[in-house]
Amino acid sequence: MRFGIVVFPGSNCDADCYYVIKDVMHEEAFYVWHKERDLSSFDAVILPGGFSYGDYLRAGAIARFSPVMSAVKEFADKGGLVIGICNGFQILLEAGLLPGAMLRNKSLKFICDQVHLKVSRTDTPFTHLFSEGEVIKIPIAHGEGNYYCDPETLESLKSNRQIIFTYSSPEGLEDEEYNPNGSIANIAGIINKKGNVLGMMPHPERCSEAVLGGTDGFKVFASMINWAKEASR
Amino acid sequence: MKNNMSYRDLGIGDDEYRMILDFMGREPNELELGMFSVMWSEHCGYKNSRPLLKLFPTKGEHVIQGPGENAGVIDIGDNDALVFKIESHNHPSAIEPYQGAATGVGGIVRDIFTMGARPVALLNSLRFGEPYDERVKELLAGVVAGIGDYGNCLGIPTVGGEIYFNDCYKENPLVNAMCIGLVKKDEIKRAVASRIGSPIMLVGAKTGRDGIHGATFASEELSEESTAKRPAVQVGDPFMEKLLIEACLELIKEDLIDGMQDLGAAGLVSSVAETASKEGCGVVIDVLKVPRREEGMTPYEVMLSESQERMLVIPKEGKEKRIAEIFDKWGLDAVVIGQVTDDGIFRVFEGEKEVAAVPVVALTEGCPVYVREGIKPDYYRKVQGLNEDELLSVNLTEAFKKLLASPNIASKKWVFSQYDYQVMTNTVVVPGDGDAAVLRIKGTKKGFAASTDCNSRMVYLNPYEGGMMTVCEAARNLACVGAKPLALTNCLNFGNPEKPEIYWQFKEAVKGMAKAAEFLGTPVVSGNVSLYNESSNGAVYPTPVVGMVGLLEDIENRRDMAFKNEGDIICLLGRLRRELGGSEYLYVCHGMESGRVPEVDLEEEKSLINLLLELTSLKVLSSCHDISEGGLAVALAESAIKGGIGFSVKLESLDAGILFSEAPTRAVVSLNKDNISKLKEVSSKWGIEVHVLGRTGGEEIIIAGEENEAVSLNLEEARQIWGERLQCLMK
Amino acid sequence: MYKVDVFVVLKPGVLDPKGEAVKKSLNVMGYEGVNEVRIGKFIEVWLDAESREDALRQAEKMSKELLANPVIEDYRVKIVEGE
Amino acid sequence: MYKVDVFVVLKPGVLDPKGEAVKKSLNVMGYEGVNEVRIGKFIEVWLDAESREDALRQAEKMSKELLANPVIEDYRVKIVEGE
Ligand SMILES: Nc1ncnc2c1ncn2[C@@H]1O[C@H](COP(=O)(O)OP(=O)(O)O)[C@@H](O)[C@H]1O
Ligand SMILES: [Mg+2]
Repeated sequence: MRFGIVVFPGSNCDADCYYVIKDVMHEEAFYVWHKERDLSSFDAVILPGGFSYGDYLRAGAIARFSPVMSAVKEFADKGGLVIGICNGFQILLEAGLLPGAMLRNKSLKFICDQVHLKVSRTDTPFTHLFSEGEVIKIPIAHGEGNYYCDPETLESLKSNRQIIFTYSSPEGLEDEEYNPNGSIANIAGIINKKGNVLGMMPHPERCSEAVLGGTDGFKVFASMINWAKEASR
Repeated sequence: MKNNMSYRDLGIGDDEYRMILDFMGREPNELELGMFSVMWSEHCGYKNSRPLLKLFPTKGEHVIQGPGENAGVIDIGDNDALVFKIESHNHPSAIEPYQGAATGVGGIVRDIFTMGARPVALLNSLRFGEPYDERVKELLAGVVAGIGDYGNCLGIPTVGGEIYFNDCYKENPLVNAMCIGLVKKDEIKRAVASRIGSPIMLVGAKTGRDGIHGATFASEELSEESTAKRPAVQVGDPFMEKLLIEACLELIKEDLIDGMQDLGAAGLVSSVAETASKEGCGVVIDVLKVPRREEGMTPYEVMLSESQERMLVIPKEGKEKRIAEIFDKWGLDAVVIGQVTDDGIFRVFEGEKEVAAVPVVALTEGCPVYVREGIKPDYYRKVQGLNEDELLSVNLTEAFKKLLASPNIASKKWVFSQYDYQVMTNTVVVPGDGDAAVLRIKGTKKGFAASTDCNSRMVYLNPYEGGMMTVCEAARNLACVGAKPLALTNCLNFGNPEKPEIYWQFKEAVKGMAKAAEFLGTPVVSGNVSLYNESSNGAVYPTPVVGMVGLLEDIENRRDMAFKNEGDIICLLGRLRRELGGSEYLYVCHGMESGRVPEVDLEEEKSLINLLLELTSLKVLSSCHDISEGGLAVALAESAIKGGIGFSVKLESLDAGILFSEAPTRAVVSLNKDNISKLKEVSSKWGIEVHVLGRTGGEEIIIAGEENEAVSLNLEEARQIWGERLQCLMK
Repeated sequence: MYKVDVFVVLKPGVLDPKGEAVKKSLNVMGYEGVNEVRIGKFIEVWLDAESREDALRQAEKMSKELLANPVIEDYRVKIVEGE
Repeated sequence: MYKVDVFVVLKPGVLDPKGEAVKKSLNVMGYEGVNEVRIGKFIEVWLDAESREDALRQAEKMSKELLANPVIEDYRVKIVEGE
């Protein structure tokens, strides 16, 4: 399976994603410079974490004007799999591929830590190897991960089952106490209506190998690969 | 005469001015004088410290590059090398904590990729006043956010460091940043080997009036006067730095350049002089070619500006075009600002007009060196006189709780959770989990570990012993996580060396460090000196921070400090010691910072390290944690809290000394009972005592004596006291 | 050349944790009368344009496209001539 | 209750990386006439005060003490009554 990993000036998890796809998942990985306009040769596209354009002004605000973003839209419209991780999620929001916006963390501080997530849907290309309601442990590292949307949008996210990951206790309790950044409804990751574009703040690429202290992230990539293989069969 | 007035304002002494006249053969103009003033400042010229730095051992089987370059380099096998250095940004951080600390990180990162290495880890070493004062908290919050934001944006994990609080740092905090880079041995860039006629390119940020005379400023005591003449504060642009890293590393991969030089203190003057001095060349620069951010800048301002995120690049013959393409790809402007010449003169032009001409050697090697006399300070004798037997007795459980709550001991999670310590997916022992950070090296079985250390109270009480202790602690920390200590970098933070008492501290500490580094086989490969750390309250404690780097042949053998299993045996490796001199206990429970510093036995330290390394390959230990601040009791508690497992141990007697002594060369380990005979066997081979103390398990922390007395505390309560203290203070 | 000031503020109803924190600090510092603080951006743009109207039109457009995020922010544009 | 607007801007000569990045991006987006962008803060403060003068005096003081960082920033205070 061919993964395109978009590199914006200031991306800094591009190499981590590349490593996971190539050396951990043993699939094909390619860097895609942000000036590219064609993504048609890929089966999936990753918008990696980092600080595109320094996250100056607002996280993801400037990156969304990169030429590659029209290609990402087109790719997504045709049903291609797109995953935005951390800064990638922020870019997807700014670009309007996913609804809502990111505010500064409620603590006003950058947070690097391990959190627990509840996987609330397992019929998506990104989560179908998880079990329903499974709680996973995963690292976060962000300063602007406080997800916000207006009440109507939240309603529609809920009714369309677009909320995929929520911050929770190790037992799966979605309580404010386990919300690291103030996100509305403990939202950590959402999907588009069509189900092929996922944005998530936590970093699955940082917990895909035992040596890093956890492997729950592995299943996100494995789900994508598995789904694509099924689809092409 | 005009110059006569100004040279003193620039910090140049009368004798120094006479030397300048000799070099020049005439009166220097203002720009020339400015060039001397920054190059001959302590910060650039090391005029008070050079003779002492010569005491350091700098060679060893792993050393590829010792001091004298932008950073040191060590060989870790398989064509891999580690590049590292530590640097201070104390004075800028005192003025503007966020930007001061951020630009400190920016500066040390440039020193690393200038050598051709990819920066892969950041550490730091911080000192503040006690965090009960609003201004101190502001400084602390600003510095931590500045370090975090800058490193996070670059995508370089900040994996370790240390932070201490003592009121001697209240007005003059210390902010030292360390960076480690990874490079293929055959891609290391050394001295800028300049070809005559080679163009000199400047790339990165535009030049503004920031930080003019920063180097001179860093070489003076902080006073109201110095605050008034402080330079425009430099603002960091981590995004620009990230682009520079990627672009410069691409130049190296394609082998397009002879060399690179970062612009740091003293800006263009220093980096251009360094570029030329390596080969005895000269250089011409046209200030009009330097892209500027502000209008009406004079040659003086352009040459001395300390605007951040700039690099000089010396292209290989005929590669200019390709270099320009790569910079263009990254959205960076690179311009040719001058050329290497053969006359040994540093010439500055403003268009057609020559505005300065100074012999390069005068600026570099010409810098005067001062060998000063030290005097043993009065306090030294006084503090040795403490009689520990005369201390009022305290409730040991209460003392234990107080220690866990001391900001110097309590968890530093409030700090490191603001640092992205996992980006690059190499960090396998994360901050707080082990005595040192451990990172894997992808594509190999290997890993490296790093730690920064300095117990400045000990150094204050006895600079020589304290200096040795600092090096030993760093080495021991590495051995605790399973890494073989290889080499060190250091940042010597002291007061005004012109004061004989300070010079004595400086000299004694360096001697102690040199002795230990030599003995342990961990040479000094790089470093930095920060003097004049004084305020109206006097000098800071002598704080010679050591950053040490070690190697793990097999990353699977790494260890952390957390107890792993219920029912493991807990042992002390090393002697049961009772000396309380310089301990946090004396400070927290008796308000004293005094006493005789516990002696370091270098032979024993080396044996302990070797023992820990042998135990690593034998995989007999479940956890390992060295004894430092807070002594045995705190070491045990930390392992328990980290592992979420209580313990019960029994000591031959229960007293403050045995619980809280910070005597070095000791570690607390836990292991399966089946491994105990192996442990004893190997320990006896290395001549290190093993004391079986008790077992892990349960929800309580229990330290019992022979009689019925015991120190006991619920594990969850201990976790709360220790874990939440700093967070509460910083709310 | 024209100078345009762009004010970007959080929409009413969008929580402003930074403003909230500043308010609390001010209260603690003795400014007890402070009831609310909201923190937005003040963006100064210097641009060449054909006319005052053109400058304003451009500023409006760039605010909508880039300077403000319509999901969370409102903006206001004000021309400051003669700079 | 009074409303005071506080404008906090970087001192002239102090680097503004954010403004610089926004400027470049605007140029690339087609706003070629944009010569410079500087990004500051726009802080709205609602406070009870005895009088207009008192409100202004308080706002000045809190700007100096907290809202602006005097080492790198300048500020300006403007009262907006009747809110
Ligand atoms: N305390 C020290 N121990 C060892 N080497 C040192 C020490 N202080 C400075 N050096 C070395 O002196 C040289 C000059 O240092 P510095 O001026 O800080 O370099 P740069 O200009 O690259 O930042 C470097 O090679 C540095 O490693
Ligand atoms: Mg350098």
